[in-house]
Amino acid sequence: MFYREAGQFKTSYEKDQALFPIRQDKIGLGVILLIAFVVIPLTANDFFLASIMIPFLVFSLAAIGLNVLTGFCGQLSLGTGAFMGVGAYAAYKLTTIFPDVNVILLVLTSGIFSAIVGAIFGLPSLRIKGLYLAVTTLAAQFFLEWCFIRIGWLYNYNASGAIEIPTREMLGVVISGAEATPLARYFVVLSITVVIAFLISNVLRGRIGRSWMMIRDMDIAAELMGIRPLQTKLMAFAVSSYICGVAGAMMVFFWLNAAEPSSYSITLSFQILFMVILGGLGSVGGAFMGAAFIWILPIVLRAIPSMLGVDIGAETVEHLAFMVIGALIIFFLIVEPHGFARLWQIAKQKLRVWPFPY
Amino acid sequence: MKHLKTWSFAAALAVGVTAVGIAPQPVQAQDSNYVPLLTYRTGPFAGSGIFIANGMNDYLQMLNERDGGIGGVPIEIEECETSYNAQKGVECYESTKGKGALVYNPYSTGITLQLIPKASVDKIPVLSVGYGLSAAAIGNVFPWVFNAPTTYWDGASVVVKYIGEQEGGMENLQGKKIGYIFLDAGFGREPIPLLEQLAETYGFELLQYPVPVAQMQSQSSQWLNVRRDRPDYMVMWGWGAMNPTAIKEAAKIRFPMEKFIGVWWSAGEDDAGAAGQDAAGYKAMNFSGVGTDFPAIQDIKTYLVDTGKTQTDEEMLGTTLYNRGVLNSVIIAEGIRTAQELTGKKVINGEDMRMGLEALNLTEERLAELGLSGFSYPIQITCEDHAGSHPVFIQEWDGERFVKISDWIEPMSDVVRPLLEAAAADYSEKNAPWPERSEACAQ
Amino acid sequence: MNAYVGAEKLPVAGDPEREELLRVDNVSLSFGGVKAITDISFDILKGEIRAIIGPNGAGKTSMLNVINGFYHPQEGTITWQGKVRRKMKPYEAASQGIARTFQNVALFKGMTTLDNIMSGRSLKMHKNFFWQLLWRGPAEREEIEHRRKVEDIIDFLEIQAIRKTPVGRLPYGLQKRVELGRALAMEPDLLLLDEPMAGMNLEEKEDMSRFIIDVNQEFGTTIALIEHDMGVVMDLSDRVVVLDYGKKIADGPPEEVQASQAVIDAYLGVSH
Amino acid sequence: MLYDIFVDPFVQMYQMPDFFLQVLWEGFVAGILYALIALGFVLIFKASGVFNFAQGIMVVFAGLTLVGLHENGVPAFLALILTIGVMGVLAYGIERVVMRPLVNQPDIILLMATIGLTYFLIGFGELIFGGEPKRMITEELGLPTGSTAFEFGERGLVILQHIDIAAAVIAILMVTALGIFFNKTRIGRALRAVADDHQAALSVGISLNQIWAIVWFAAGLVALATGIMWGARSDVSFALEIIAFKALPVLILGGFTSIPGAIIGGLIIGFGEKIAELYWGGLVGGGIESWFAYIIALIFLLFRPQGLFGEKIIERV
Repeated sequence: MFYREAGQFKTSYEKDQALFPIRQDKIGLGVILLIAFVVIPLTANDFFLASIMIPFLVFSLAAIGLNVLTGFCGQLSLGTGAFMGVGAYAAYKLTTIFPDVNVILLVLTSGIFSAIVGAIFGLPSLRIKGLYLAVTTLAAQFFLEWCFIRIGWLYNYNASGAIEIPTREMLGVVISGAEATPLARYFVVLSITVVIAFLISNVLRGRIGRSWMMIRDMDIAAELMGIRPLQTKLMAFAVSSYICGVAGAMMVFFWLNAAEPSSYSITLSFQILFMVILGGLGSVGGAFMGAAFIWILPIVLRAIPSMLGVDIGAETVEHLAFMVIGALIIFFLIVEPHGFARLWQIAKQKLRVWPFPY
Repeated sequence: MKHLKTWSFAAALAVGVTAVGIAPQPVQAQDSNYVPLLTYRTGPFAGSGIFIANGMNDYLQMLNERDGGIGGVPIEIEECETSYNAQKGVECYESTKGKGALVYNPYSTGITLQLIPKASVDKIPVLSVGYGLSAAAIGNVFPWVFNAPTTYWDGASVVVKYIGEQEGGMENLQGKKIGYIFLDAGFGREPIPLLEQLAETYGFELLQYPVPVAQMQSQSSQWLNVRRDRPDYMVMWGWGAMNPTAIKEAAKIRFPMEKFIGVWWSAGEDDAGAAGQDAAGYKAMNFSGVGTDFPAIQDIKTYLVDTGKTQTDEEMLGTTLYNRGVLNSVIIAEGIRTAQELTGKKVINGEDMRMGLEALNLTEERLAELGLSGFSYPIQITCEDHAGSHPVFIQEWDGERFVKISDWIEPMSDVVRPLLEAAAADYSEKNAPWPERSEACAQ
Repeated sequence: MNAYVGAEKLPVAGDPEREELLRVDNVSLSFGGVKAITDISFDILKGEIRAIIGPNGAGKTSMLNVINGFYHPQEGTITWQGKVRRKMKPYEAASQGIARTFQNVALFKGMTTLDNIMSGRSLKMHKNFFWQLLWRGPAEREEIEHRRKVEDIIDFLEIQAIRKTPVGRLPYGLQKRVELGRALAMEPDLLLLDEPMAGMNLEEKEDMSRFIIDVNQEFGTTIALIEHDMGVVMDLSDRVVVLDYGKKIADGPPEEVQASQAVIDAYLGVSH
Repeated sequence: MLYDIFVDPFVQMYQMPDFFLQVLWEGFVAGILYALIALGFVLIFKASGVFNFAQGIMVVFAGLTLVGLHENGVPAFLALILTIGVMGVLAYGIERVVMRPLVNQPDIILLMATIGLTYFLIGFGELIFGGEPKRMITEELGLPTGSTAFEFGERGLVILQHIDIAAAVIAILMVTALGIFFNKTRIGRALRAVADDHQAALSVGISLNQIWAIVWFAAGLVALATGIMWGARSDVSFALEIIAFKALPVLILGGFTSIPGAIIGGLIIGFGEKIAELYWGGLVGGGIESWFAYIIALIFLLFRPQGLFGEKIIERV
């Protein structure tokens, strides 16, 4: 009843091409932003902010980044973790070299380095497709991980081999380092994620986004229509890696506070890939849903036994969580291979025609 | 199918909504002292982690069962599984710190590094018993971090000292080759600066064999290199699945086991046991007692193992790493007791705990009172020295069990201490602005 | 045979006044020893509808692939608007004004009809990445300007109703029509159609024939098409080239070709 | 520098031939084990087009089941038979619950499903048998444990572990058995038919479901053999899973569908990475084994995208 587009007529192409052409969707987005920027900061406790919302947003951004490459341009990558790592190490080096520059600016700049690295490892994509390409991105993953361990310069030759984030302020508020409150870090992460998500949505609906989807759907036809495959794919690699790099830098600067090379391991790559697949390939909104599912579900699963008062060991819970996540992944792939984004659309479709079944 | 889709989406939504609902509220338990234990009983490091987790758990639980806790207040123990994973470790930290956590034992150098800067902000001390950041020994720079009884650098100096003794004097180290095989992570790399320094001082050659975490279980290349380089001694800094593999590989290339010395984290019975008789002669450092001949361990058996209140098997009691976990909990318990004495409070908080740990003095008499006579070298922590650089001993695997073969060996504090201070200064400079110590010294 | 009413042909066949758009000279193509095309030469004049016919496996599609640079012939040259070329990247052909449709519809399945046709405008849109990021302003204006052109094509092809439908869900006939629209959006000088009517029913074929003729006459687009339906070919095309086993066996106006003994033999499968 | 790269390694090889032989042997053994994992991948990919990421975890799961059963008092050989049974049940279950409902989905979805399966098996295996590494029951299974040293010259020494020899022998037997199975048995021929053309196979009355269950079972057996061998070299734990990634470059080299390709690819990677690590790795700080295989695969792909044994692909429109 309340989700009807009847009576909303587009009188110009501008309106028809808006990100959210249906009025209810616009209102919905407004409500979500209101919750994110006002309600959550007012009500949530530190644990919720620091351990649920911040990682969720960081992962959402990374999932958007990978989605650009895999969901929109159709290039399967298993090197996301390493590209995030490049961002993190670059941002860390930048803060060492330019201690006085605003840390947010440095985090945003660090993405450029991972964009360059991403584009270099994207070069084979001209000749290699599908699963084969996935294996070459694994080369990036393992090689870069090795670099993070072996190149002492990257972590300022710390004896520990880890990067530790210094305390930095912006407008008198501490936003990075241990003293930064979860609330301050939350606002930074939220703002960066929302802005990048908005900007990339613009790209995705325009000429460049279309050229990526052309390559994804039918690369030969795209090429015969004047799309330069290498240029287009490399751009997707660069843009995707930029976003992942920023997410990786945020991960260490505003969430973990310190990172070892193993923080950016293949496990992270898989985690992000799951978010993208379960959320829905080729959907920015889906990236958020997938990130929420993959990050929050285990936390919930771990909390369930103690909530129910069942006394089982922490590791048993962990094992059960693994089983349940694995089973749910398979379940959702079977039920809807196009991810939560498609489920969301189906749900909206139902609302639209409600109370009639079709 | 259509219905299934709608339902599953509803389910997913419900999960999301519940997630928001379950965010735990900060609870300050009024009638107990809350000690979260960051453990790992799963993952590649579980082989070592389970022993530690059981040891830590059992001693505290035994105090609850036998004495009703510490100072009449029960200890609330909560395990949080980290799988040795830094992300999960931080999540565990965030989810437990609001409940009035007294102290954290991350059992991972990676997680320790993440908690160090948070400790002073959240006012909860970090206790890394014989691991973590060596430089944290400098109490004036790291008032919230404790790494008693000794640091990796102290340990590395003991190894070199011991090798020197074997060779009949430190001067005989000249021209010798010492191989260092280590887990290529923060943990394994910690001692390198000290080893390099000692190599320069004593004129031996240090050969490094890093083992990446992903390659822990296939070390044949590292050991082939060892075979080629023919070092006179091998020193190992390993953990989890790395240990048994390394010892097996060493046996495979016929490296003389009696010249292979591990850090105290490579001292597990399962580590050496994997190669059985072939590992006879393998040595490891240790600072906690081996065996069950301690009244406190017997109490654990009586109160917990025999009554089935623990996951610990009887065979696990008294093993090196299990006892290490016990020692860890002894330090926690004594820290709580000291804090109670200092503050006069029964239920303490993290700040009190910090004072308690800083004033910790585990004398020989006190150890005897605890039923742990000779279990550990007397441990004393001071405001300046949070590690204490206590001596360690060497134990040898005889094919079936570890046997203590040396006296307590003092580390080369004269070399180590200045390096620790330099490292602490370096840390605070790299992490500027690092807070100045503002906590008063309780002693 | 005579179902195609209204298909009025312009008398262009062999018209010396007409400018030559494309010339293929002695082109040969083989894959690992298997000859697909042997020594073929023909030309396409500006404004005509040129048909390429032949039995299955005659090398027709390979010929189109050679023309738009997807395959590189081992021998021979191609002259495009007076310039000789031998080897080029497929995307260069597009920028020179060659567009095509495919035998098995090669639409972008995940995209809507509108986006598919908009994709044909890719080469004509130039606003860079940073304008795209902002959207408001130049990028949006450019998008709308091209959207207008695309809407004209949508009107022309009478597919307004399926504008926002993902093409994967459309029936085959409509997909072919969208594919034609996509090629038209490129505003090509030469339009290559690979079996535009394969798998269509009579009514759909009539519609498609009408579109092809309209495109040719209204926009003056030169068309080269491959088609199996001889009726369609005879009615639509100005000139026909016939291939068999990779060789050219006839070339000329439909009636002439139809009468050629070689062509009849080829179609009846007389062994050579 | 140039000397270190181009001359010194070869001088070393010449001067210490015993050591070089030892390196080759280690490379050979590692290669055999990579090849075994790759073989499991190939079997499933050939028959169903599924890129089975769970092969690595199946190795661990099989080993864990075997050891876990033995720890609970089951005699070694009975445990072995029971484990084979468990792998059979697992294969049937995977076909029923995972593969059948996902038939005709894109590659990436199937890949993801097998990663989901990986998570499930990790949780399930650890839940039942515990998460700590276990010692492989090598002796109990009657596998050799000692080693033989060949000494020659003054300091010449090559040590061969009996278990490694056994691994090589078992691998060869396994490949031979699979070869016979594929070529001589009815099911094997049906399997090849399926690999060539699903539709055609269906139309001559071959049950795809049955075939899939069989290949998953065969892959499970290969996994069990791999698990025993690798477990005997270090121990049985989920950390082994990471090593399974090494099978991917092997597949790239050998082609996704070629059994001889998997073996040869495995050996190339095994030899290549050991030689590179020991003679060149030191120049960049060591540890290059972790990525060397992937870089070989990547360079190889650039020149021969279809693998060693694949046919050149002609793109069509």
